[in-house]
Amino acid sequence: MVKIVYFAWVRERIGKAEETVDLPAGIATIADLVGWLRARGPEYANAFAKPELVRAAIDQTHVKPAASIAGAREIAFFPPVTGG
Amino acid sequence: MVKIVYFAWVRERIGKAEETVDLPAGIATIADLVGWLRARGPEYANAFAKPELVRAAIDQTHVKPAASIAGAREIAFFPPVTGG
Amino acid sequence: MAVRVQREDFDTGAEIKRLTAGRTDIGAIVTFTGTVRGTAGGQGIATMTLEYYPGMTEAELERVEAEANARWPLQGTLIVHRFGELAPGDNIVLVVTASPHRQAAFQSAEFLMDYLKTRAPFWKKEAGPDGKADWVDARESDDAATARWAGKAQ
Amino acid sequence: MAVRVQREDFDTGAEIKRLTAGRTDIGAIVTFTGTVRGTAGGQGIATMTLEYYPGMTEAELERVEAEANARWPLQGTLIVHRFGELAPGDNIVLVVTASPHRQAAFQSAEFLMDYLKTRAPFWKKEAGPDGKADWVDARESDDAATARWAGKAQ
Repeated sequence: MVKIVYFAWVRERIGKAEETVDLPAGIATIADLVGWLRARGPEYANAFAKPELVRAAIDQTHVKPAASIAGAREIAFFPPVTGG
Repeated sequence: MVKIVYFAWVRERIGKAEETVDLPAGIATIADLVGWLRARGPEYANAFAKPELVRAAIDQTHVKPAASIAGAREIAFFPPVTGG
Repeated sequence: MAVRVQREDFDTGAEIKRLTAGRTDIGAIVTFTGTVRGTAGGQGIATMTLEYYPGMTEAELERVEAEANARWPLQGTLIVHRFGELAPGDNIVLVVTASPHRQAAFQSAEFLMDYLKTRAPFWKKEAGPDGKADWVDARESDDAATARWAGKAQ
Repeated sequence: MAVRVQREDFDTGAEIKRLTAGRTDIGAIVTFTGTVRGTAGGQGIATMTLEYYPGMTEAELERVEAEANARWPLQGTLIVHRFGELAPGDNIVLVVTASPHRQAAFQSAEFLMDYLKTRAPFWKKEAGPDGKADWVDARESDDAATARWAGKAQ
């Protein structure tokens, strides 16, 4: 079980701010997770249509797509930040 | 007749903030004026002991020692500024 | 050192007073106040809405605040950033730095603002007078402003 | 644009509000507040007394303020400088700059402060706890800070 949180237009496209999911075996990295999410429905496919535009954080630290999600408690997806 | 004003330690050494003086013929520049003032008394000699430490302005504009004082209404002498 | 992410407005004058009250060792206080402009790219703005990542955003701001304190001799720093729906003229962000030296106060405030404008986890949505709202894209010129601090000696 | 040389204290927050009230075109406001430090060169300071040249000082400040407005796209500038006897912790000088762009607001405020600290017609006398008072000498490092603006392109 891992908590996933979404922000800005990623949140709007998916239609939820957070969810807790049970990941199947074999989902080892952020990129794997993105692929798995995209297959969950059109709203996810839409949010991750251009995965290079979506940034990720594990337990509130920025990570690359190749980062391992082993042991993650909270995974976040969001657009590039636009500051204040 | 020309008004002369003094600031900071120049003022303190001379013992007055301003005075109006009648200049003799032949006092044409700031340097001439400094020489004339130095001869007026020990307080002036003390204030202008190191003339290179005293700055001048004519009608509120910075000038060099060689500047002509012809037509000046107000001549100022003061130390290098020390800002705020 | 203090970081606050809040919905409420802030008062720059009050924050300066709080940071400097009773102190006689500070010589220079710099503040930067960022406000919502009424136009962006030639288009009118009715509202700007800021979203953030509670927890991560504060942690990132504290990290960059600590970095500023490590780079410059600072006696006090404050970052306040608002979230939620804002209107033109509203305050968005406040940075305050205090130092014995004016250059350190200026440079650290500029460093913090370059970070806040480019790397801080905030997302901006702008709505026009017609109510049409769009998320703002990240800007490259701002990234260049932040990049110049990389490896810069004090 | 406004310049004031005054004995009274100033209120940075109130000055920001006055400069920005009712405006929605400003994006960035930078303030610099200079305060009296309780020590100088390792010596304690009891009071600092500032003298200026009424008329000339204001004219010089207005000239440099106009120069800042010519160099940077500014929507508002304010210089307030106190004179008379001040104590540690007291405000000395305030500069406020407002611009659509944060770099312009920062750079112009730093430009104005470099000028104020080195070229503005003010003279400073510091008295120690023993009452012994001395006029402060001009500082070379500050002149270098001002010199870097000479001929600098926007």
